[in-house]
Amino acid sequence: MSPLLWGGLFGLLSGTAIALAALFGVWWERKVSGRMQMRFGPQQAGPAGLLQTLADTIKLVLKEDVTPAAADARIFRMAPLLVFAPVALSLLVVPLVTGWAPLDSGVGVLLFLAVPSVSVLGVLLGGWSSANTYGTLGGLRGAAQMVSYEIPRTLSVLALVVVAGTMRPSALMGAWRLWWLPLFAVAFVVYLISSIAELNRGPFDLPEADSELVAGYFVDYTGIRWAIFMMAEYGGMLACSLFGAAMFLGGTNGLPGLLGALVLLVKAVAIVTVIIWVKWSFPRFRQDQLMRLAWKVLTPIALVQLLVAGAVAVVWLR
Amino acid sequence: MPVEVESKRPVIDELGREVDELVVNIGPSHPSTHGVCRIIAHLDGEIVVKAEPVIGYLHRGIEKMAENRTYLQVVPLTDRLDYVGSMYANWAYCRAVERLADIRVPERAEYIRVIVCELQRIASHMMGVGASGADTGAATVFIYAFEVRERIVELFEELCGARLTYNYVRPGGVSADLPDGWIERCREVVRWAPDRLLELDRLFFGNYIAAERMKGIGVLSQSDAIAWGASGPTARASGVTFDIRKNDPYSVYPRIDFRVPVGENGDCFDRGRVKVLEAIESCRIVDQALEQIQPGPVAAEGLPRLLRPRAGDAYDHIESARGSLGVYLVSDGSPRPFRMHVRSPAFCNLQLLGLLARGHTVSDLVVILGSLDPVFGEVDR
Amino acid sequence: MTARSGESSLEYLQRKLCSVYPDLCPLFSIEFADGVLMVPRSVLHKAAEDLKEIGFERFGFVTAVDHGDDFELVYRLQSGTFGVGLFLKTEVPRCEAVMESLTDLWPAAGWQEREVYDMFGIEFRDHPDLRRILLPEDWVGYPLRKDYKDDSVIPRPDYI
Amino acid sequence: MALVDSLTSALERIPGGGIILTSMDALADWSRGQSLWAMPMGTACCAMELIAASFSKFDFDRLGTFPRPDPRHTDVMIIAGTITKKMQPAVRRLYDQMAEPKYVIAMGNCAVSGGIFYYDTYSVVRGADAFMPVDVYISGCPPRPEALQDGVLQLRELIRTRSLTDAPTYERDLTQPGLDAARAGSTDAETLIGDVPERPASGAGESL
Repeated sequence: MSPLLWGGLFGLLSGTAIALAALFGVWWERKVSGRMQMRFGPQQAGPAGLLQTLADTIKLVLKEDVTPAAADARIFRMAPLLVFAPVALSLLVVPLVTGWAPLDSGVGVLLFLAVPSVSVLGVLLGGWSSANTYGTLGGLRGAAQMVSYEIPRTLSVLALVVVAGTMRPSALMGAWRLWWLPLFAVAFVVYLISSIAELNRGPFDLPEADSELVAGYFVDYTGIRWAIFMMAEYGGMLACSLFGAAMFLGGTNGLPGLLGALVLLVKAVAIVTVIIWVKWSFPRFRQDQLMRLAWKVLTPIALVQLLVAGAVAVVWLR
Repeated sequence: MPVEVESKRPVIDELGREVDELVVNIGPSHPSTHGVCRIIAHLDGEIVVKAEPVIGYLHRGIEKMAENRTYLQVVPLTDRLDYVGSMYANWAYCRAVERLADIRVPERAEYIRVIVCELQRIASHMMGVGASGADTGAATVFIYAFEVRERIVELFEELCGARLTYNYVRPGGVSADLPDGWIERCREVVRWAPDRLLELDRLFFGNYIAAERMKGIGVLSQSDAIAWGASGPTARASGVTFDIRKNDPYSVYPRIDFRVPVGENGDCFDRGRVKVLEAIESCRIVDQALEQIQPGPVAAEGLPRLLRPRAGDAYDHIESARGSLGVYLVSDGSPRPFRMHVRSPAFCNLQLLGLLARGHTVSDLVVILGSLDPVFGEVDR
Repeated sequence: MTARSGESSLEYLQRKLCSVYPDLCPLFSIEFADGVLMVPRSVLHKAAEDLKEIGFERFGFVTAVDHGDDFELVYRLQSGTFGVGLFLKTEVPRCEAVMESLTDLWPAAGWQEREVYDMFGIEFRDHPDLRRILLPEDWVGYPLRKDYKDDSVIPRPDYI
Repeated sequence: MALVDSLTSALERIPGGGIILTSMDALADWSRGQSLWAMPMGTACCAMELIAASFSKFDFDRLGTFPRPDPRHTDVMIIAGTITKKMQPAVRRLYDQMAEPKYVIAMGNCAVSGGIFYYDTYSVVRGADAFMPVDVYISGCPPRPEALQDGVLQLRELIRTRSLTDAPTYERDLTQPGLDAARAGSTDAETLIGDVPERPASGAGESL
């Protein structure tokens, strides 16, 4: 088959996965946050409100597509895709079954860490092209934040790579041992925090800060375009949870086929739940505190973790 | 939000460089303006160079309307002033009328007024603290705070049938006596509430991020607080020990033992914290008042349907959840007030926004506004 | 000077005021259990300054009452030292509705005077920022004046 | 939504297309009705009940309604409170910023007719329908949160009775039903729906 066909197939697969993730993720978030707030969450659309997100999606697709008169129309329309595409691409390298990932490249880990950075452009351009002060501020905040948190995130995963000695995701997952849990506990926390920040979710949701910037960089997006932003967020959440579960928590634990995939999925949902839990418990950081956390706290911690991992790799494993 | 990028004019910063100032229009309908306030914020990057509040989006002309209503008919209008704490405006207005018409209020009515107003203080502060929580991004805090508020609102509903606009305190007393078993239910709520309030205190003020967000933000010095006419929790957080309940005691407050929490730093953290502590103190007050209340009439006897106070003017103030709320009434001997003026604490406190927000980031701006706890029904009247 | 036993804080205030500022003494009266100091327009600023001096550190509010030919300006000052409030009143003729601003003494007066300007059209001299505050900038007329006419107002039917 | 417009008219013409159209219609109505995101236009007292409606005791989220402060993302504007002459342009502007299809709930007497601020006042707009179309009126001062939720259910009913082909996707004409109609509780439903619904679209306050 031609590479183009493969690409199309993978794109479809990834897009469907993200759509499903968003459908489930939004419902799960509304249910979990509801329970945290002594509420029920969606109840009326479908059993236990399961179809709520479906209704939301259909409605968003059928809504009017507004491009503000002052906006830079072409960039404005392109920005959601620029956020969505990298997320969809990054999902491909996550190993879903023992020994197999849709795109099991030798530099898969690097790809996973590097490709989502392109989203920064989408956030920045989306905010800027709206010709809206809130959007502009949100886009700038988002760019600064996402670039900063790349570093601790990469460093924390790098510690794994040093010990495992491979960058192939499936091999890295296969190399997981139980003693990695205590060894990489700190790295996992750093990974989780910086992933939340990468996703612009609470308590790092400054770019979209509801109470300050109303909706931040997507303040002027309507209907389907806004839905794409949301899907990218939930797709990103799925990607980073799956990846975190696969790399740090043992992934499929070597179980074969679907059973392993199920184990992985349960772990990923657990991480998603933690992310939701964090979002609905904590207040939001301020810009300077956010930067301080990234550069003065997380990065040094991740470096120390890398050092420890290096020492273990050199002293113990050799 | 009506958002527009207004023309940017060149501004010279401290180092002599020419920078662009970004003018951000916040409001009048914005999630954290707590109603309909508009703030024109001039930003240098994220830093607020100048914040100018624009008010009046809820100016309904209540003072003018009062001039064409009888004294009793004004009471429902006062409900709509401070709609987070309607009982206060009711009471302040009634005290002014009582002073003007020389009405003696029975003791039981005074106790009931103290009870409902202290309950109202808890409810109102929960709104204020919860909204501060929502401003910093902690939506769950708001919902936990509202749980306490809902319990109190239920008590009020039992008392006067309304959840928000009570029209309960009337000149000469209150509109109805306490229903059967209300005292027990109320006692149950005020004994349950302190634990919830402490939990809320831990959840929000004990949170590292929240503390970092609020400490040292929007510091109001003690002298500024006095000079700018701040009152209520806003002034007390700056260390001003002024509370009308203590300094100019009214009603049955002298018979009740309570403390007035005072802050030290005058920042957003203290302003929020003082509210929680005050709410806990209010639970104590209600508990004591419920012990002391005796059976008796709840409205002054022999009051005419149509009050015609003698000509003159009177002012009376009470300590509302936002500060000293006063009503100034001028009578010309007719059954309608000649002039009514409301000294609104939220109006005076909001004036501080420009002063406090200068030099902080735009994220802090909404936190500062939230900590001042304005209610625009009262600000704009 | 301290309060004598059996003396109310208002009486103490009167005694103190008379001893420190004898010229203000005859203008002081007690109405509805509140101290009232009725001064001519020209000396109001000075009187306010004096009152601030002897302990009226808080500015309560300022409002006006429309009495036809002239407006009565009512200032409310609050004192922590005496534990009382005090009305400071003056009359301003309608034809020349100008008053000196008290913003130099109390910044708190800023918005309040703007409100009086907005509602009554009384101008405050030396006010740093005298604009309409509650009504839109382009509003015509001063609604709390008794002779204010607005076609959009529906008068309430008289039931009593 | 030019695509939907041309698609639906094309479907109507081909034989059997009506079935597809009807089920599409039902699906669209269902999704719109189930996911009415609210733009909280809380101007005054009613805003408190609007907040209470989405919190734990009443939980608006059960109906799929949750408040989002951004007009671009929302479907129904809930006008909760008095609208003053100074506020009126802002309300209208926010309404204009919302994407079609959009609906308006006038919550509380002030937004219905001016309510307690009908007489004597110089600065209050007597009802939101003076300057924008209103779909559902809820009486009360303030209405209880349950009444607001019932208003959303009434709006669902309104959406259900409207066909996809008839649904205007352009700016609706500004209709002023007049004060008498507003006070009687009727809506400008005739002009909106095309056919009269079985039950009145308003009267949400009746559940009180």
